[in-house]
Amino acid sequence: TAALRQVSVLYFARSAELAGLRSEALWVPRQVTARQLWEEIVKAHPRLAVIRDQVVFAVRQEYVLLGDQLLVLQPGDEVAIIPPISGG
Amino acid sequence: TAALRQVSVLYFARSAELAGLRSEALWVPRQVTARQLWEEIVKAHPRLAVIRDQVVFAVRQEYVLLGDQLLVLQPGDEVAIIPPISGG
Amino acid sequence: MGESEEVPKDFIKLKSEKLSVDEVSELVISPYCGAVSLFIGTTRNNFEGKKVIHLEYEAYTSMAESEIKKICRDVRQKWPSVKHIAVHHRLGVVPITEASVIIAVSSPHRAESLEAVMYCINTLKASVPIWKKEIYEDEYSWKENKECFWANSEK
Amino acid sequence: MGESEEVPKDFIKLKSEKLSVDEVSELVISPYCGAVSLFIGTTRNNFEGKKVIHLEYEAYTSMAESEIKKICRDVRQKWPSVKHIAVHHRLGVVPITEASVIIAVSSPHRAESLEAVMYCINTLKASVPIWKKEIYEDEYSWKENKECFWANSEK
Repeated sequence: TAALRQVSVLYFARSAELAGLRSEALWVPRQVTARQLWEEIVKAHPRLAVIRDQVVFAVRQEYVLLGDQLLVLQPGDEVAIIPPISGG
Repeated sequence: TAALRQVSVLYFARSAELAGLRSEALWVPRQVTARQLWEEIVKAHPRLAVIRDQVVFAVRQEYVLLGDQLLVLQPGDEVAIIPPISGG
Repeated sequence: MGESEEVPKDFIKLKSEKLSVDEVSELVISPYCGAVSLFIGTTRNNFEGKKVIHLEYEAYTSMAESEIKKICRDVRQKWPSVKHIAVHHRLGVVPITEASVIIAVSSPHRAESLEAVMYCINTLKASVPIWKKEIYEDEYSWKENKECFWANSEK
Repeated sequence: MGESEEVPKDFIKLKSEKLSVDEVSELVISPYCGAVSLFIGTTRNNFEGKKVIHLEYEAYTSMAESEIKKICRDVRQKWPSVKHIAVHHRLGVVPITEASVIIAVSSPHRAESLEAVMYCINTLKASVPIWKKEIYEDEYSWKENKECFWANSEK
């Protein structure tokens, strides 16, 4: 019965194509590892599973790998799905 | 009684200021070392003596140090006095 | 007339309009500097034999701007004499031969601005959340910078 | 659609009119290239605490052009993928903050054009017969590039 927080999930590039949207509000546990958060998001958008090994998060605009570190999320935090970048 | 050739001597930057002109025709030996040629030119323009250690020649637009190598000059050849460069 | 009279500035812009080399270079020119170095990334017409029609860029704009600001901060630590830095990146459709990114750096002497520009473009490719889609005649592909460490290792 | 379809070109110009960054970059942009690197040398307003009013450049024009051509040849040997090279140098009076030289190089990938531009400006300073007079409020001085090996060693 973990406390839930509503966060803003942003999708870009291939992840936006696979999820079929660019942003949404999701209820997620306040304390969650990056890997668990990814699994939550894949539950909502199963097609994202194919890029699992090729994405990182940006949480409050800082990069976070999909590992076991604990994310402490505040209401309204931005969590972005970041496929491999190709700017320049 | 070396054969003489008329060459075109060009002066640039500080050497033009010291010589008081930008170009002239000079009669010089057909075979002459670079150092001897410099002495000939200084005879014509004594104020050039002060930059002796800070110039090179360009003979037919190729750099030549003021050393003992022999220059073989053809009529009309360009000999330029090249003070330290500062382009860019 | 110390160098401090002109405060170093960062000019960062992501925009959908055509980029201007003149505009970006004017931003960084300074009477205290003898050198401006620039890098322009342009759109190539081919990729592995496939004809490229155009590129499309998208960005996580707010984070991209903050990552570019970090790059500027790093540049000023590494090359303290650098004066102004400008980074303009285009978004949306970019036709062939037009610029997708222009980076300009001014410094009193040239080595610093040249090295800083090289650092800026290398680091931008590794860390700024911007994505490029290459549009071919009957397909497209999301590109991945080789500098991006979480890209698929096979690429 | 091989890279050979566009012949590599050198654009060399010495002129008394104001230089244009847009013009020089347009000369080298190529649909076969993803990178253009540029260096702009600008006029500083001070030298060792003395206020600089403006600069005056003169050149041994024909030889300067042939020395710049040699630099272009060297660049193509060192970085065979380089496409176009442009070197514009201004002569006569150059006001503060205006460009005295602009060098631009295009290449398919960026490392080559960045390295080539650095090589071009370093070598130009060492080998191209062009002279700069710095005009102060009540005196002037002929400058000497530190890259010029026959300059006075005390400088």
